[in-house]
Amino acid sequence: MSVLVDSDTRVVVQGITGGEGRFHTEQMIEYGTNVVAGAVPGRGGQEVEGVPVYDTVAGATREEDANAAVVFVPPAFAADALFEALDAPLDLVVAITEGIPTQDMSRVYRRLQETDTHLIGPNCPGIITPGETKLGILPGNIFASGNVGLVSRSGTLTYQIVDNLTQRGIGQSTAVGIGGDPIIGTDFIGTLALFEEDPDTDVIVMCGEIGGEDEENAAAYIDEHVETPVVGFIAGRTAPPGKRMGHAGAIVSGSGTGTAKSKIEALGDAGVPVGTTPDDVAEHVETLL
Amino acid sequence: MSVLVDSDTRVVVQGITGGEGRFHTEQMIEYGTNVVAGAVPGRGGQEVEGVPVYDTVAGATREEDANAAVVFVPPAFAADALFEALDAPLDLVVAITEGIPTQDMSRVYRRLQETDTHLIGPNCPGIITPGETKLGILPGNIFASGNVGLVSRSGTLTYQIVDNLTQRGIGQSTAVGIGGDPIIGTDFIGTLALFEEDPDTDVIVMCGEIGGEDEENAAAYIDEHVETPVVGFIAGRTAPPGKRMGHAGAIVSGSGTGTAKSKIEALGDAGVPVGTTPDDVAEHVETLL
Amino acid sequence: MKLHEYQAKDVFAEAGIPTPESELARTVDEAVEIADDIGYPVAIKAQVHVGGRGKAGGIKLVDDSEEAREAADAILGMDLKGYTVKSVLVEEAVDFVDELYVGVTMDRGVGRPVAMVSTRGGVNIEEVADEDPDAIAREHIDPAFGMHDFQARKAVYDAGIDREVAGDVASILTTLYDLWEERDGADAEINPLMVTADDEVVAADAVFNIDGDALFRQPDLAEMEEKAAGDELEAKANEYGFEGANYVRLDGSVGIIGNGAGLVMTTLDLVDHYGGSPANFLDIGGGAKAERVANALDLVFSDENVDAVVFNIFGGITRGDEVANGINEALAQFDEIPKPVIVRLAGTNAEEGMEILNTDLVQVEATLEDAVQAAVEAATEVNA
Amino acid sequence: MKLHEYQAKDVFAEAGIPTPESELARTVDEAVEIADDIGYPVAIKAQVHVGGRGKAGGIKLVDDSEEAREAADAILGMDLKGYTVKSVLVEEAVDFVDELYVGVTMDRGVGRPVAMVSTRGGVNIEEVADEDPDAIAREHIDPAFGMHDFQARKAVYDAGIDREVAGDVASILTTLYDLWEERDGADAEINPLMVTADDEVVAADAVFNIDGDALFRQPDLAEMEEKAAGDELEAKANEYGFEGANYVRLDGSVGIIGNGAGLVMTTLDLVDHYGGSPANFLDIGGGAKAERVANALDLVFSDENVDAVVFNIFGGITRGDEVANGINEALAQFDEIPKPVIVRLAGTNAEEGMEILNTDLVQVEATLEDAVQAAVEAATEVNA
Repeated sequence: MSVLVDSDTRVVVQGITGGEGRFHTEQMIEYGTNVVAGAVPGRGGQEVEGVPVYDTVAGATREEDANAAVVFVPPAFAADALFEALDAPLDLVVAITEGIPTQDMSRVYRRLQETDTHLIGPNCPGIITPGETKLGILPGNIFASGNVGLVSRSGTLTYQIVDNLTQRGIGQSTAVGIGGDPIIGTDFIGTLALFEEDPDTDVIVMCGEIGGEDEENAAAYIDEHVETPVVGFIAGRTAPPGKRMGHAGAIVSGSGTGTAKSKIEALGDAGVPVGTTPDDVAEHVETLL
Repeated sequence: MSVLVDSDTRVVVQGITGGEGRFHTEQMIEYGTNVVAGAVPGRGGQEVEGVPVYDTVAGATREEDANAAVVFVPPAFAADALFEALDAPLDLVVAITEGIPTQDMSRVYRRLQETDTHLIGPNCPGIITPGETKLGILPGNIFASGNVGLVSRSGTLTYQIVDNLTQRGIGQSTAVGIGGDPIIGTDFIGTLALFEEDPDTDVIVMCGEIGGEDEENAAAYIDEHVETPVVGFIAGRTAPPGKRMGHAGAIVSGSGTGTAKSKIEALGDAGVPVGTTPDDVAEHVETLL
Repeated sequence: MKLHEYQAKDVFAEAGIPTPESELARTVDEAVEIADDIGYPVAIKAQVHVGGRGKAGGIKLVDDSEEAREAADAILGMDLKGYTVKSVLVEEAVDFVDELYVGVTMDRGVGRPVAMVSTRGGVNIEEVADEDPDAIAREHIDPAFGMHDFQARKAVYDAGIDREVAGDVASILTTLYDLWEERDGADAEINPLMVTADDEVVAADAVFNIDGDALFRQPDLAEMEEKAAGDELEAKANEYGFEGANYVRLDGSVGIIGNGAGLVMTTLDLVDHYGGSPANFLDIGGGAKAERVANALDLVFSDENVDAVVFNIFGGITRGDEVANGINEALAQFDEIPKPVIVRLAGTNAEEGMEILNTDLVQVEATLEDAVQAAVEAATEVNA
Repeated sequence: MKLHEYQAKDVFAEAGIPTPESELARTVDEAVEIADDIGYPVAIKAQVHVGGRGKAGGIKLVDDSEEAREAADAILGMDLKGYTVKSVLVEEAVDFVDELYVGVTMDRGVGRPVAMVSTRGGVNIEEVADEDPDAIAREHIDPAFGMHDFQARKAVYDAGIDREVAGDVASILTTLYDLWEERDGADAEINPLMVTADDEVVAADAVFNIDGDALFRQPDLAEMEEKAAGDELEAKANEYGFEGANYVRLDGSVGIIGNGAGLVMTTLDLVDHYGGSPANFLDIGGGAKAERVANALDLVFSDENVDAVVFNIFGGITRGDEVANGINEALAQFDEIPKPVIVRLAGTNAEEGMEILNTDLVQVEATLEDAVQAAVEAATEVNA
């Protein structure tokens, strides 16, 4: 089993005719993802990698029964594409796009609250159920099928940790990159809840970073609601206050909130061991399986 | 018993310092309504008819435990006053104001859907539970306590029919003027549902008029969900198509929808007798009690 | 409140919607001069607030100056469904291959705006809606967010608009919606939106009706309102502030004045019920003061079809004493009361009102039914 | 992206928020001339993007031309927390009786904007928020509707603003919110909002930070961006398109380049973990091509503190072959490689990348841990 996606997931790629959209559509199909349609205004009737393109997401869902979208639309048009996906409606929307204006995401998030759709991202690598399907840009070859659920705010750091797991022969049920932006769809708590419900996820790896209070909130949630063992990792232990590091959300504020220390302590208080290096995380997981 | 309001209802009057607000506050208090506060920006700390005025509705609910509002705010500021009342939050908001721009009401209605508040109006006479309380501008002296629930799109027509009932010795549980605007809060169906649940409402009078399809929809609802006997009345039998009569909603469109005939037939099909005159309505009710 | 075609086109064009070259003319000479300037063929179009102008002879296509003169001469001053044509729009004739429809209105059933697109432009869209509802793509708009760009595209592609012009039509629909929202539109329509052989789209007609309740914040549009549309009584009604829907003239003999639309409609229905025929609908509204009452009475007296007047007031906001004073005041101006007036007062301050009323001048009845019957009888007597 | 105080005040004033009379000066003479024109007392305020200017000596109140000259001379060219002051705002000194705070920002915790009002203006508002959170009235805004007027009033009355100025403060807050929304603000603040003895309110300071991701639709604000804030390396980073947060200089000796913020932060943490000290954070982002990689390497080489460089790429969007080509290109420019470079490639096209890499010029490691340890060792050797 897995969470959110499996081999039945029927994917429409928004922005399939762009460079990234085209490349990763090819990669997804190669991995086994069931990409049933593309959606690009004005490009209806074309084909990309053998996939039929529609002018609207509604057309793609109507004609091809798509139930999930991956969004590669450029930042200026991404919010509109997300509203379109939420309107379709779809069960799952994965927004890869980086650099969506924060106020646009605030409005998308507002609409999201009124739907039953899961939004992953934006500014995220996507979601993968190894051996079944991947929606996004994650490099499929590093993943292996197994029983560890992984949730991460970071993209490439996810790959790093997965790589450490796989190298030790530990496979993954589903890995979810929730994205590093200040406003995202499904967060740590939402993903933890899904893994907790999944009978085939035996250990959860939660990979956070400095900035905000999501990790602290997730720790409290774990303490109350999660039976499945969780192993944590927090990036940015050495980040100085006041300097934003890459992600718009990754900043230790002047008043001292959002530090790695606070997050690691919160996780510790919730009984979550926190690895000091990615491989240390994998080692912790190994002992729990 | 009654619906929505009774002697425990604690009322804040928005726009209490205006002419209408002041006059009807006096009238409401005289009737026995528990007017606990007024709300007018910049007038906090004043008193009107012995009622303390607050700058914000939030202040009035916090300090005086108000759970319902009556809104006499002029059209240009009415939508903002309604958003404020919905935000407070309150259980019931009665909007008397006439002439609120339709697009403003569309936005208020949008917000209303996300709340648990009942909005009565706008452009309505209000709501009364005879002998207990009235919120609005209805002339209290024509009402009598009893077991007939009344719901009406019209103001003065409501008074007329109530007068015919009272003259025949038939009292009312609660009378609700839902308002004649194109976009209103609680509609026929919402009010019928409340009366159906009320053990002390034995007969319902539903008073409609030309325009829109609310009466037809209500007829279908009655057919499916309402056990309590209903007597109907429809104003505008003689109205020619294409001429709007007073209420923004009261128009028989060129394509023939919204006619009195269609409404009377729909009610008839749902087993609802429709009176030809207000007194005929009262006579029908008399036979049902 | 309705804008004329030329006014709506000005507003649309300013917002970037393509419109044909055109200019307003109030005289035949002006019309010919403008037509000559634009170059033939041109359309000469009556500017009146009535539907179906074309069928009624209010639009003519002309090929030279002589035809232009004839057409302008025929249309200017003509009577179109009771309205005198005072101006014509002289407009470049568009050579089209397709006629589309785009519109925005409020769907009161769901309390939300709806944007509409159809390939069936150039005909009465209400008929299309009745006969073939699927021919119109409808997209409901969340009024909190406004129209998303994708919704314009969705409506356009769902309607089956040709790919070549889909982008332009979507962009016009977006502009139309934004205008509708910013300018407090009630209905905004382009019908037809013409498509030319080289895939250009042009708004060949334009409808823009504004929410009368929102004119306070649209002062420039309010100024465009053309009151006194032709009928002398309607002009008088406007002057007295019985705007549009509050005074509606009908063709019977019993003048009807009341407070509240539902009650006045019911009074009309009762006049009919008792064998009479209503001369008008006149709602003096809530909280009317004496002067307004007097004005109402003067307005109804001015209608030569009226043989008797019934006054039906049930006071909530409106107070019986104010009404009674108004009636007394209005009637005091006459040496002899021109037409019998039957009054029925109930509700707030009704008793005080009854006492104030001068029963030498009016007949007072206690119930609605009695009042209406008395008025019908009085009118019948006059006609007997 | 941060606006300077004078830029923010221009934007605020244009929207109707009252600001004191002021003008920007880039020389001492200009400053004195402006001060003379305005009339004394005036404030001379350094225009640099650092907090706590006042405490650091960047703001001086002066009473005559001589003092103005002294102050301008002292401030212009001074170093404020690493930034050189290039201009000063010369501003009418406001005679105030009260200092308030109003601000708008995004509350990422709830994904909604929040408007804030406090009577505790004129001090560091973050300290107020920590010590006495109830002293700040907060009103969350529904981004679909924008701020309702009642919310501005509610925030103002909840904060306990005096009745005499409550209306004006609410109206300023509304304007500030609308600006924040229309201009894609990240943070908008007026601190202090001064209240004068005759109940006028004036924005005595102004902060307006813009969402960098939204600059594409705010071209006039984007033009106000002052790049190359002083540090030569940051200037170079900007020039190479490693905007703001993608390059952060630190004070260690191990240069760090990677793709993805989390991975780069982790690399920093590992450098520290293995006893080294990071010289910088440099995220080349997703899908970087060869040129960008070469630029990154050049940038880190330019930092004289750097003794060794670790390159850590885990490809998703980024392809290992592109990175390898970039590294080869960058190193090909040197006769001798200035500083040891340790490379670790994984993920998309990592094998192709490994094959492309010129191992004469770089040291290749298979795991992150090995790469970081090698870099720490290399840096230590240089320093040994």
